[in-house]
Order: sequence, then C-alpha cells, then structure tokens
Amino acid sequence: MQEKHIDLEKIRAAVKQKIEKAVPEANINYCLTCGLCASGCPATGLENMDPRKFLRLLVLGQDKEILETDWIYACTMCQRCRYACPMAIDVGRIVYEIRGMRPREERPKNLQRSCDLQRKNNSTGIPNEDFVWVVGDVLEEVRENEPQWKDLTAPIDKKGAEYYLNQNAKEPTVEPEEMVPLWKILHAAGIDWTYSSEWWDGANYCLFTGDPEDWEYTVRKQAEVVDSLGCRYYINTE
Amino acid sequence: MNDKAKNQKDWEPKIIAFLCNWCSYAGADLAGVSRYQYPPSLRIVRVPCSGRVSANMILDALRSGADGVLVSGCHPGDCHYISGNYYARRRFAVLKNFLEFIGIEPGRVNFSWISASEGEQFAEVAKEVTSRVKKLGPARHLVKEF
Amino acid sequence: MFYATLEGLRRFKIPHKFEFVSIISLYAQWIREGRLNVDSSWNSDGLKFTVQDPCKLVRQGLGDAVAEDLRYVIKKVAGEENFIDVWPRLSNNYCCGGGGGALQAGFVENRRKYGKLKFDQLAATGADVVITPCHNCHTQVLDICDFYGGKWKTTHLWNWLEKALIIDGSAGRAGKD
Amino acid sequence: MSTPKGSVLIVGGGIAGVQAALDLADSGFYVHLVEKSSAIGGSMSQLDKTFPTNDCSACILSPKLVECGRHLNINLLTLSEVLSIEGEPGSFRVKVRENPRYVDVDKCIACGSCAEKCPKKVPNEFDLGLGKRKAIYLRYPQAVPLKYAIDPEHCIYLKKPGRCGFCEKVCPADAINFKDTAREHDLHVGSVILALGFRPFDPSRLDFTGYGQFKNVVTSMEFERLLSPSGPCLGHMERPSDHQEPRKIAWLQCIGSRDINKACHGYCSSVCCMYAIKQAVIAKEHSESGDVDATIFFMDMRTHGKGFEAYYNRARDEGIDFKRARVHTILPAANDNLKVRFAGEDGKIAEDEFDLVVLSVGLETDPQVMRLAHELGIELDSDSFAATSCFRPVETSRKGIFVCGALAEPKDIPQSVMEASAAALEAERILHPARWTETRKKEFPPERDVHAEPPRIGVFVCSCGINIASVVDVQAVTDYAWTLPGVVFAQNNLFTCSQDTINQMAEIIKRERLNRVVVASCTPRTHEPLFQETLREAGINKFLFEMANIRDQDSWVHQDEPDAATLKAKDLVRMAVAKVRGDEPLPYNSVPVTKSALVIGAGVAGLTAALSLADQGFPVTLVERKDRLGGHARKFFRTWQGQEVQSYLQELAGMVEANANIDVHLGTTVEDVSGSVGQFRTMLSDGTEVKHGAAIVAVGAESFKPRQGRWNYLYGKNPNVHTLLELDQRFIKDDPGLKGLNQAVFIHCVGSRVPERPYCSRVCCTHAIDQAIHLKEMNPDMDIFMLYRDIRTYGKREHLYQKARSLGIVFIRYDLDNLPRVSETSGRLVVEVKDPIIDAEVTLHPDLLILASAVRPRDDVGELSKLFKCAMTSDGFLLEAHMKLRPVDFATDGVYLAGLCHYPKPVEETIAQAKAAASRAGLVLSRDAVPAESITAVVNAQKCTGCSVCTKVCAYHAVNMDANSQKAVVDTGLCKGCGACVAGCRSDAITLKNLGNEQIMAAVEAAMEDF
Amino acid sequence: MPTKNESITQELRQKARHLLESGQVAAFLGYTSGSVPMVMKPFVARKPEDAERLEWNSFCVLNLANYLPPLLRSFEPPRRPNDPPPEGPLPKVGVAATGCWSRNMVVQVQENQMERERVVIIGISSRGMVDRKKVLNAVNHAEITSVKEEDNSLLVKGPGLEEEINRWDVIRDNCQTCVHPDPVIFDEMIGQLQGDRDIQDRFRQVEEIENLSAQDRWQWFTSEIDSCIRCYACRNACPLCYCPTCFVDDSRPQWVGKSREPVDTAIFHILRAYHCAGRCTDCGSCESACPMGIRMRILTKKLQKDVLDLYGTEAGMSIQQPLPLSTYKMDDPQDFVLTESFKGEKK
Repeated sequence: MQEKHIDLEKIRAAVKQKIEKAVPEANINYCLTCGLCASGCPATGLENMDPRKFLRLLVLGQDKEILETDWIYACTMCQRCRYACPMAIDVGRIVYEIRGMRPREERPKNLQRSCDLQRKNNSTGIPNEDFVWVVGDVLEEVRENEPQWKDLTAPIDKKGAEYYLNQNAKEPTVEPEEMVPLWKILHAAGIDWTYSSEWWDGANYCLFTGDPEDWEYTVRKQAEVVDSLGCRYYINTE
Repeated sequence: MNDKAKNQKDWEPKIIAFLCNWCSYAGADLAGVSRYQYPPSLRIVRVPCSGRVSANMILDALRSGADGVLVSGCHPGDCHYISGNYYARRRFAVLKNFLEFIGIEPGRVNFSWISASEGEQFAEVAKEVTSRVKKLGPARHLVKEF
Repeated sequence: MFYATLEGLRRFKIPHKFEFVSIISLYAQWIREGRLNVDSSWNSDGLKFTVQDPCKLVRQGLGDAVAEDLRYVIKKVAGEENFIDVWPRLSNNYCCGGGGGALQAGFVENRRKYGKLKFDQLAATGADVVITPCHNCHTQVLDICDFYGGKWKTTHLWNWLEKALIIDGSAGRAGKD
Repeated sequence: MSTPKGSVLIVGGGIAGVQAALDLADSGFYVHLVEKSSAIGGSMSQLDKTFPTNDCSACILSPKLVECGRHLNINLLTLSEVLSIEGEPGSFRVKVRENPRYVDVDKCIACGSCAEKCPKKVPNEFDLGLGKRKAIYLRYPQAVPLKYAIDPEHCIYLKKPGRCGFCEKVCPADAINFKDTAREHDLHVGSVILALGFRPFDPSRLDFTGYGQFKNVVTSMEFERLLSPSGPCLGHMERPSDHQEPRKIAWLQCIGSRDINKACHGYCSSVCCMYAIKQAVIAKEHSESGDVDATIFFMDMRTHGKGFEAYYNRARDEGIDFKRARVHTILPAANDNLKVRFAGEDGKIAEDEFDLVVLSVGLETDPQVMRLAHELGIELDSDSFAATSCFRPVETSRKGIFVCGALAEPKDIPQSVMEASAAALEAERILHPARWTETRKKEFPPERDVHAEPPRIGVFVCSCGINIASVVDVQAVTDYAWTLPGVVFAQNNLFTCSQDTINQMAEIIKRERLNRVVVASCTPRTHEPLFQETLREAGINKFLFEMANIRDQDSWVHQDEPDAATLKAKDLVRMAVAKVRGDEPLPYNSVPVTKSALVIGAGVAGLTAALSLADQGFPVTLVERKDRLGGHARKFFRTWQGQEVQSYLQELAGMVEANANIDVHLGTTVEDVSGSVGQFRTMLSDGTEVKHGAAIVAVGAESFKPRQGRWNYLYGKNPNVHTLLELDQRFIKDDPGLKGLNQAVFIHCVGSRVPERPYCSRVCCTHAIDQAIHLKEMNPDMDIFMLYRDIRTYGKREHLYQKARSLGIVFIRYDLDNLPRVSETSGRLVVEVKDPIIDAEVTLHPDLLILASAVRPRDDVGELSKLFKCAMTSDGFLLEAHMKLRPVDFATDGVYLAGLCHYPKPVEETIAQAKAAASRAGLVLSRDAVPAESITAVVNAQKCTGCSVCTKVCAYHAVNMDANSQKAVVDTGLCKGCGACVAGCRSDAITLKNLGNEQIMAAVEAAMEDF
Repeated sequence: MPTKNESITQELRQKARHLLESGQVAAFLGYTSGSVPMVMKPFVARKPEDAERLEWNSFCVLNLANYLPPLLRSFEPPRRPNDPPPEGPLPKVGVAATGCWSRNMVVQVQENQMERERVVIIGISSRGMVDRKKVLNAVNHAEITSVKEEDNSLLVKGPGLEEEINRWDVIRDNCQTCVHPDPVIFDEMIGQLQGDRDIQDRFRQVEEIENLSAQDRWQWFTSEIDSCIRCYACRNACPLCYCPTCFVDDSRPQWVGKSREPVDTAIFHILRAYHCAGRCTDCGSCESACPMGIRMRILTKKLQKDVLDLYGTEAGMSIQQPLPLSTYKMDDPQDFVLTESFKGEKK
C-alpha cells in the first residue's frame, strides 16, 4: 500500500471549525485517541474508517477525505461511542453536521427523497386522503370480522382527544393490518385518542439528511397539528 | 534413639525452626491467631533476621539431635534489615547443596520465605517440613550422643 | 421516529402545549395501573423472547427507564421466564445498523456488515422472537435475520400485547385467532 | 498569638495519618489520632503487595501501626468522628464523637472466642464484601488496636436485647459491654492535620464495564483482597464465580479516571497504571499453576515514579501483554468468562476472552469527607480534593489546618508519607514553642546491678484465660519450670498481662530478688515491651527477659493435641530459661544530639528545608556549591498551576538570607564527613568544620542536553531548537521573538525512557504541555504539535493536558522504533513523524522545536553519597531507606534527602519533600539524645582476622576496620542488631549481645534435651 | 636442551636475584629441593646469592600464598595491637605464583591479609604438579631414590627400579581439572600465558558423587574421612585458614567436639570446607598435605561447582569481584527455598 504523506505547513481544519461553531459541545479537540469508540462501534472498519480515525482526520484538517467518505452513511449516528467516550465526544452529532455539508444532489437519493417528501406531507408521498381511506377501510374490516371488536375506533382529527397518535407511514402504505393491534390496545385501555389527517407520518427522515431546517420544519408542522387538535399527550408508534 | 523411635508408632520429630523476628515469626503468630493447625514438631528459635543464621547454627541443631531444621525469613526485598535475607539466601543455597552432597537427606534441612501476613503458608510449611522429616525418620547422621 | 420529535422539539425550541411521551412507557404504566390486563398463559409453548433497544428511543431518548419498561411489558406478555436479555443492553445496546437513515441511504453491504454484531448478539440468545419497537430496527433486524440465516421472528411489541390482552376475563381472545 | 497548644489533632488513621502522628509524637507533641473505623491502617492495610518493590503491604505497615498504638503520646480514638473545629492556629477546640465499641479495650485479649461463637455472619467490608465476618469482629488480623468491636447494625443482642449474647458468655476476659454508649470528647489542640484518604471509584456507574452484572468483573481493590493472604480466599487467587484460579486476566485502565463523561473525574488517579502492573506481576507469581496470561488495556502507561519504568519494562519482559487499546464494553461469554472487543491503534478489531477482568478504578473523595470538609470550612477543588497550591502543598484554605495524602490529590504511598511528614512539619512550625509541654514521659527506678549474682530466674506461665489453659496443662508446665536449673520461682497466672498481675510480677521480682524473668504466654511481638517495662519498674534491666510463645505458636495451633502441646510448652520454657540464663544487662544506648543541621544544596529543596528547621529555632548550615542561591529552579518559568517561580524563589532566598539561624556557605562543597546521627562532623571546602546532629542532602539534578547522538535533533546546531528550560528562559524574559510564530513542535522523552537512561523524568510531560499552552495563548493561531510516547500528566495535571487539547494543540504519538526525524532545509526546520491513527507520515515545519529532555542525576552525587554512607540507584539518583515508607530517610540514620537528587519531581513535590525531610530531621534535633539499639554486635579483637566480611555484609556501615589494629569495630550508634556480621564471621570474632552463638546454642540444645 | 622446568628455574633465579640485588624486595619466596625425592620445601631467599637455591619443578605442591602473610609481617616493625601502622613504605616480598596461588593471593588481598603493593609476583603458568601418591602407586610403593623429570615424563629410580612414567598420568587431580593455569595477578611473567584450558568434565569427581543416593553419599563421606586423625595438616596448609582461633579449638562457642568421634570429625570437615566456600581456588595443598590420603578436595570442589553454577563466579579471579558469600543479587537462584518450590509444584 502506498504510504500516506501529509504536509502540515498550517492546519486548515475548516470542517472542524465549522462544526465547532455549530456545535460547541462537540468536543472534537478533546479526543485522547484512546480508541474506545472504535472498539465499540459496529461501523469500525467500514469504508476503511472508524470513529477515532474520523476525528483524527478532522483534527489534522484532512477535510477532503472527511467530506468525501461515505462512512458518514455507515455510521448510524447511534451515539454508542459517545455513551462511553471518556471525553463525551459526540461523533454522531459530528457526522450529522458533515452529512449536512454534502450538497443535496450528492446525498443518497432515497434518503433525501424521503425527507423531501416528508417536507411536503409524509415520507412515502401517498396523499393524505389515502391514509384516511385506509384507516377507515381497515377499521371497517375488523369491526365486521371480529365481533368482540365491533366497537373498535380509529378516530381522525378528533378535537380534544387526550392522546394524539402519530402513525409511521410504513403501515398504512405497506401492511395496513399492522395498525390494528395498537388500536385494540388503546381501545382495551380505554384511551381517548385520535390520528390527524395532516402531518400524520412519524417517520421523519429529515433527521438523517443533515439539514436542520427540514427537520425543524416537519416537527414544527406536526406540533402545530397536535396543538390545534388540543391533545394533551403526543405519542407515536414507538 | 533410632530403635526407640521405630517402636513408637506415632513418633513426633523435633524440628528446630530459626525464624526471623519480623516476618516468619510474625507469620507463625498469625497462623496461631487464625488457628491454622499443624503438627507439634517445631521448636521455634527467634532470631532477628535470617541473615543471623549461620551454617554452624544449623549443624549445631543437627548435632544436638534435631530431626530437622527449618530456617525462615522475610521474602527477598522485604528484609527488615534491608539485605540480611539476600546474604542468607546465598549461604543457605550453598550449605543445603553441600549437606545433601555429603549424604544428609534432602528434606532434613529446609528453608522458606514467610511474610508476616502468611499465617496459612506458615502452617503449610510446618506441615510440609514435618511430613518430609517423618518420611525420613529420626536423624542419624551428625547426631552427637551425649 | 420518536427521537425526531423529541429532539426536534428540544433542539429547535418549538413551542407546544402537549406532552410528548413514549407508547412503551404507557403500555407499562397501563399494565401497572391495571388499565391493560395481560396474561402470558397464551404462551404455553414457552416461546422465548428477546429485545432490541432502539438507540433513538433508549440511549438518545428516554434512557434505561424506557428500556426497563419495555422489558417489563414483554415479561408480562410472554412470561417472566420466557424473556432472555441481550448484552450489551439498555442504553449501551448496539445499534441494529438500520438507524440514521441507513435503510434509505442504500449502502446495503455496509449496513449488513454493521448489522452482523446485532445479528450475533440476538442469535446468541436463542430466542424465538425478537421484539423491535422501532420501525427502523424492525426492518433492519428482519433483513439481517434473513441475510445471515437467523431463525427468529422479528415483530413489533403490539402483536404480542394484543395476543395477551384479557378482555372479559379471558386471555388471547383479543386477537384474531 | 499567645503560647500555642502542644498537641495536634490528626483525622484519618491511614498511612498518612499514622506517619504524621509518629513524626509529631516523636518530636515533642501530643497527638490525638481520630479514625472512623475500628482500627487504623487505612487503605494500605487492604493491599496485598506494594509497587515497585513488591513488598508485602501489611508487613511493612504493621510495625508503624503497632508503634502508633503503643505510643505514650498518641491518643488513638477509633470508631470516632470529628464533629466540629473552632478556633485558630495555636488553639483549636475540637469536638469528637467516639462511637461505642461494645468491647472493653482494656480487657479484650483478642482471643477470638467471641467471633467464633457469634452466630451472625455479615459481608466483610475490609474484603469489600467478598468475604464474610461476624457481627463481632476484628477489622483485620493485624489490626491496631488489636481489639474486637461489635457492629451494632448487625448484632442480634443490640437489635433485640435479651436474644443471643453468646459473645458475652464466652468471653474469658469479661470484655463485652452491651451497655457501651457514644462519648463526646472536647479536645484542645494547636493544629489539625486532615489525612482522610480516598475511596475507590465505584464502577457500577459505568454499565459498560459489566461491574455488578458479571461476577468475574472485579475492581482492583477487590483484586488486592483476592490476592492477599488475609483476604477471602487466603491468597489463593480465586475468581468469584467458581473459586477457580483464573488463567487469563485482563486489566482495564482509567476506570473512573480521565473521564469527564460518566465518571465525572477529569483527573488522572496517578497510581492505577503501576498497581495494575504490580497486580499482573503478582498474579503471575501467585498462580499455583504458574501460567497466567495477563493483559493490560491502557491509553497512556503512566509509570512516572522512581523505579516504575524499570518495573514496567521488567513486566513486559516477563510476558505481560500491554495493549494500547480501550475496551468499550465487557461482554459475557460461556463459563462465566468475559469477552472483549477492541480496536488496535491501526483500527483493526480484535477479540479476546478472559477468566477475570480487573477494573483499575481510580481514587475519589468520599462524599462523607466532602461533607466534613464543608462543615470545617475546608475548600475543595473542582475534583473534590482539598485545594492546595504548588508553593503550599500541604496547606488547606483554613489556617492552621493541614492536609496530606490522597485527600489533596490521588497519589501513591511514598508521596502520601512525604506529605504526612510535611504536614507534621507545618504543625511543628506553628507549635514549636510548646514542644514537650503536653507529652508524657515514663520514669523508672534505678536498676539493680545483677552482674555478680548467680541466675535467679522467675517463670510466669500464663493461662490466657482458657486460650492456653484449655489445651496446655499450665500447672504441669509451671511445676516443670520449678525443676529447671536457675529457676527460683514459678507461678501460673490467669492473665499475665492484666494490670494486677503485672503489679504483682514487679513485687515478686523485688521480693524474690529475681534477676532473670521468663514469661510463657502469647507472643513477644505484642507483649515483650510490656513485660520488659515491668522489669524496669521492678528495678532490673529489661534485657534480662525472655518469652516462651505457648499461645500463638502452641495452644492455638495444636488445639487437638493437648499432650503434645504441653510437652512442647515445657520445651519452650526450657529453651527460654536456657537462653535467659546467658542474658546480660544491656545499656540503653543513646547518642547526645548536636541540635543543628547541615543542609547541602540551596535550591528550592535546600532553601525550604533550611527555613523549615531554622523557623523552629534550629541552627542550620546551608552549603551551596554555586555562588548564588536558587539552584535548578532559577531556570523555571512557572508551576503547572501557573504561579511564577522566579518571584517565589526570590522571596524564599530573601527569607533564608535574613534568617539569623541560617549560616550560608556559597561556593562551598562538602569534603569529609565523620560521626553518626546526633554527632556528625563535616569538613567544608572553605575550611569550616560543622558539627551537626542531622543532615539533609538536597543537591539537585541537571537537565540533559542532547548535544550529540541519537537524541540530538539538531540541538546546538539549529538556533531554533531548545530544551524546555531554555524556552522557560525566553518566557521569563518575555522574549518578543516568541510572538507571531506559525508552528512549534515539542518532542517528549528526549533522553528519558531510553536504554541509557531507562527512567521516566516525571516532570517533562506537564512542563512541555504547560509551555505549549503558554505559547498557544500568546499566539492563538499558531499550530503546536506534541510528539509523545505516553502522556504522563498524573493527578490533577491531567486537566492541563485536557486544556491543551481543547486549545487545539495536537498530540502525535511515536515509538522508540519509529522516532521523529528532524532535518533542516536552508535553515528551516523540518520534522517528520508518523501518525499511528491515520497511518500517515506527517511533515511539520516548526519555527521552534522544543526538546523535553531528561532530568539526569548529577555526576558528583556518588561521592557525596559515599561520604554519608548512602546508597544510589542504578540510575544514579540517591536511594532512600525504603521506597514506600521512608521516602526521605537514608538507611544511614540522621541523614535525609529531598528534591531532584532523589528523583525528578515538580516544585510542589520538592517543597513537600523538603518539608518532610525537615520534619524527619526534627525528630533528631528536638531531643537531647537519640536512642540507639541495645542489642548490638560486639567484636572480640583477639579472634578477629580483619578479613572484613562483617563490614561487607553490614547494611548500615556499622562495622568498620579500625585503621590501626586492622580489626573490626562496631559503631553502636549505627548497629541495628541484625546479626548478618555474626553469621558471616568464620572466626566467631563478632557476636550479638544477648543473641550470641552460645546463647542460641543453649536454646537449641535445651530444645533437644529429653526429660 | 634444558627442560621447561629447568628454564623456568633459571629465569626464576635470575629474576629473584635481580629483585634482591636491587633492593626491590627484602625476601623472595620460592621452593628449593629437599633430601627426599619428590618433596620440595618452601624456601625464602633473603640474599641475592640465595637465589641460586631456588628451584622449580613438578613437585611444588604446597601453595606459597600460605607463607606470604607471615613472611610479610616478619618485615614489619613490632607494635601493639592498637598502635598506628608504621609510616612509610614497608619492605616488599617477591614470590612465584601459578594460577591457583595467585588467585589465593587475590582472596588474601580481598580479605585484608596482605597488601597487593607489598608483593612482587613472578607469574608462572602452571603445567600441573605431580601427586606423589600417584607416583608411589604407579611403582607399587617400591622404594624410590631419585626422580628425574623430563618435560613429559618422570624417570623413577630405586633399588631394582627404573621406570619411566607419563607425567600427565601422575598429575594431581586438581591440576588435571584446572581451567585457569595462568596467574591472574603478577608483576612479571616467566614464559607465556597459556590461556584458560577447556576441560569438559572438570567437576566429574563431584558429579559422580552427586549421582549417588543420599545413603551412598553418606557412606562415601564417612568412609572418606574415616581415617582422619584430626591432625589439621589440611587446615594448616591452606592459605585461607588463618583464624587466630580455629573453630575446632574454640570452646566458646564449642561448635564441635575435640574428640575423634565420627560426628565431630564429620562436622570438622563440613565446616572446614564450608568456610572455604567461594574462596577456595582448588590449589590442592590440603590434599597434598594430608598424611592419610583423605580426598577432602572433593568437598571444596563441590562448593566451587555450586558457587559457579549459582552465582557465576570463581574465587580470586579479580580483586574487584566481590567474594560470592559477601555479596548478593536481587534475583539470585532460590529454587531450594520451600515456599518458592511450592509455587511450581502445586497443580
């Protein structure tokens, strides 16, 4: 293997500085290079990278390598490294920032598309009416086929319900019957709850693309909907 | 003495134990404090340091009729007098080989390191030395009949 | 995504009147309060359960408390003796490898290599069922189970909760049969 | 201040507290030693061995504890807590609560019958819960006081009066007192020393360590107990899950240290690297199978103390696997084993499995101690250690209250002992006008001359309640004693050591005109001093005494063989009688003291030591070979805490010059030394003869200048290459040339930790990092690279390392087989080094290259050490009497050392050590005469061949060849009575008083007599 | 052509004469022949002309080092025990020395029995000395009236006897197994240094006994010393036995009885040998001096072997090298210590 050479007349760690500005608690400089992160990280070795090496490249100003590596998508930003890191360095957060530094068009297409769709309404892009229809249809079927659940409900936009339930878009689009157990549980527990017909999808891939604006926008929209319904608690399927 | 011992089924040997005051004697005390039982064969002579024990003293014990001899000191490095046990170690290494060379049975003359905190080890050593000497029977060589 | 909302509200200081809570904690609370009646007698075959702690819910979200709630619910539903825990666990559990958008990002080989630790960990429990209370985890654990030849069934919690619900004093009647 | 009180309160009975207590009590102050548990000894008593000498911890500690326990001027308050302290230096009012022991310490004979009968088993906190003890218990076998205590939390009787009470029934000494209550003491003292120690970090906070989840994950303190012969597995080293000997053990470093995340401890605990190596070495040695695989996972190996690096190197040679890696999580494996997954420096993942994992836990302050500090108004720092400053290393924020040991910062035993002596010194400095005002002294009647008398031997046979009498037929032994030659009196006593029997014994000695006494009872180790004192009270010389150990070494170890034990008891009595017959009265040797000191070297250590003594009124001769005061420190910029050294040094030198008690000799060296402790005579090169009672050697060290060879790095060739001290010079001068620099590179370990100088210079990491910070603060845009092997910013200095990193200073690690390469291109420096993390060759272009070069011993130290008969290490530093417990004493009495001539150390440690040396010298100077050993060697010149074996084997240089007669002569002031010379002499020309060959032969021959 | 020993004799006389004539030495210690064949007498030449009586051959079996300290003392002015040493340089003595003798002198210097500066050592690399008993055995104890020595043979004559004996066959055991024939300290040499000899089985005699059972070893030992008459000739011939009161003569303490009881004889031999441990240079004087033919050298050889095995040192190799029983190393072998061997044994 070709030996790597770095000439450091001056460290120009622009990426690091940018992150430090955005996330003062990122603690990048604190790294002891002890490697505890790398020992615990399932992504160690992927893309010939590991969290310690990643931080080291940042510190030594190897910005090109940092910006180019796809390791930022191998890292799931799970923060298990931060959990035990003696310096509490948040590699997940740093990766998030760097994901955001990628031009949109160079980001993984599906990921970006999910977020873009979410910005519009939900991550799958199905029309809101379809969601409402699917819920009604599935509910109808249960009530008909399962006599003990003939009273089951799945309210949508019910003002003043105590609980607002945010539905991951996967079920209504791919496996609608998977919505039913939760309805039954809520019913059995005697919970007064509702879905909303807008901003009902809890998936939110904007968390992963690296653009805080998208993320903020979607959460803000959801919050507005829940508050407008006047629900006391906001839950989702997790 | 030999015949007498043969007749005695439960012959208990007499073993002279030269113990240094600071480690092994304290270890022997600790064996007592912890109630580790061992055979009543030892006759302990307290000396300041294993470095105080000379070849002459060991031979004198044998000459006086001891069935065995034990010399015990601090572990190397722990000597209360800095280096006494290091000198002792050399003296004893040479002496033990030499006595065995002229036919004193291995097991008759014994050496150990026992620290003040090794009560159990002291009892173990006492047992081991006694059992070795018992196997050899009463001492015959170098015993002066008075 | 639980964390997207939890952290989004926090980080962007989004004003809201509601309280954001986890359904997992609520399950546990409702069972403790007797609001939900569950019984593990349905599990007469002794199906063994284990669990995946979603990073976003546990480590980054509500911490060990919610992970303990999760176990509480599973034990109530499947029987105390039928739960086998993993190690590392709770807040220190491995990410499944599907998080952080990995399922959408497309680096499938990386994602599966990443998931090998998770696969080995789950497989080591010998459990028949892996509860994945997060959609990402669910999809990823399904995938690595399939890819690496696992034998377990990957499910959400609600399916079993439904099975264990006691309505009118009898267990298992809540489900479709 | 009016006349101060002559007493001192010491809080905490660990090694630091004990050392401070002994120093003070032996130099004229009354000490109250408050300890919260039932026995003194602290954490050190829990350790198995100590590094780097592998000394048995209990063995070296025990004599100090016993001394403390018996000291006439130390009031031991166990089970006690300080409630409040009011007042000011010289006069503090202290409230102490002494909790009930429920056992009368005057009656308890520590026979253990109570604990044997006690039905309540509880986890033994001394073994950290790994073993069990009873509700009535001895904290540990060598506990001082050696008295049982009842744990009220678990005692059945105390919980439900009327039930149980077995201990009371079985106690032969009637010592149980269930009605015991807490007592409050009001003490009036002049000063206070806090020596509250530390507690080990509790790793259950760190779930990823698996501690508390997996049985075979233990803390290092628990492992000490597993190794210890007095521990729960009697030294067999068993792992908790199955009591099998572990074959493969891993140590995980920095658990609870250098961790600002979950552990919240940003500091380094200083001792863990060494204790982990020690444990690995001992585990290997301990193992009965002989094959233990030991792996230590670490980030920086911190072996920065004296002898540590050599210990590390040896451990590596012995096959201990040092892995520069950290484990994220400990995982369970089959058979209760543990699996770890770790990334090497190259990022490659490896896995391994171990039978046992030891967590090298750090040191932290106990929250109870934090509360106490708060109540006493003692400021703690951000790490919750007592706040001190570099120039005042043992002073707390409250005047007159001092601190020592791990309470001020995590530290090892010798450093704690040094600080203990230093704290004692500070107390003495305040209280010296009241010296000897509150102490007590024992008076004895004149002794009868027994020389001409034939032996009249009295034998006292002790029943020790039933401890002896239940096994040995004590009456038969007493009757037998009557028949022995020379015996004119024999008697059996229930408790020979009880006060009434003691009084009676004195009467009998007088009445029967006894001139030799034998007591057949427990052990001389605890009771000989008591009986010897009785002899003195009865007017005979205390050396006319022998003990026969018929309890610890007879009745207790032959419980099922009463006949044999009785026979043995008779033998032992006969042996003692044979021996005592030959005993002669011995002199109570002492040497009159010249109450002045010689201090050699006028650097920070010498200046501090001189002032410390002069302030107490002792005249000091201060000798300095250079023509000005200040020594090495004249080159220092600032301490790691940021205090400027030069202004401090000027102040210090000023005080010395102004002190009428200090006679300064500049440009002077020591030419010749004669005499011994109390009575030295030293010739100086200026022709002065100095008479002094004690000497402190503080001759410093030098900085290594790599003018050529492997560590040259263009030093002396390129003007921009400096040593640390040279850069300090530029800082001191505020050199404008240091502004506007673009890049600086520091190379660590230049000439340290290399084959020709295998020790770590201890100070350079901290010094270099502090300089880098200073440069960076001057030039925020500058890039600074630190090329290091291990960063060794031990203790609170770790914060400096963290600060440096936070400022963006970059640390690159190198190895000895991959050294940085320095060259120049048209005058411009080029440094090439490999970064092991990204596996890349990094080329740097510094404007400044700083070499953190070694601290090396001065070449002339050897000659000085010979003059004072002191030893040197193979590295060329001076060697103290004991690495652990006598860190400022030389083996030669009356000579002490401080500062860099002992080992490289920062200024705060130098100051502490200098004060410690002054405190130790004060032990001599504060008295009119110093006691000397009575049982000394003596030469028979007729038999002496002058072969000099005796002089060679004497560790104390007490035997020398007389220049005229060419025969050996013994200096009784130096002789310790070990007898190495006696055993070495082929001509029987040298013997030991009362332990001569004839006497030993008499005992041996007596043992063999048939009767 | 003269034999080697004849040449040495010539050169020795020359050097001794020169030393005496020039006043460099007050006396020269060497050998001269006596009236009995094969028995040489130590001889002190005090005048230059005495040098002609010096002789060197293969029968110089007693170690001259034994006579040096008293000879040196004889040149010191008389003084009481505590008088200061005389001022100014004291007269010197010249001496011939082979390897083992010179090593003995080293030990004497180390043990303050003499000062190196006061002896002028004429070194002679040893070709081995003859064991008179072996010669007698070779001729079946026939009467011998003369022995003429060639370089490699002895011509033995007596009434009805004329036999040529191979010299090496009758060389003493200690010389046959000697590895250091060269003097280690000397001021002048006669002839060349021959270098260390490569003897594979130098400890063969010892090893043979080591391989016996304990019982047989005791058997050997007791029978070996059985004939001892406690005449102490061995002790008296030994340059290292210089105690004013030997332990065998001491009554306080009395380590050993003065009788000829076997136990006391045994203890005498054990302690005598043990006192030489690390000091004995295997010069063979003891054996040569013994009227009863006791091979007590085997005892000291055993000690020599063990000291070499354990500590890697041999007595008298240099003045700077400490005597092995007056020094130590931290990591000296200690397998013999019970508690150390426990470690290895268990499991």
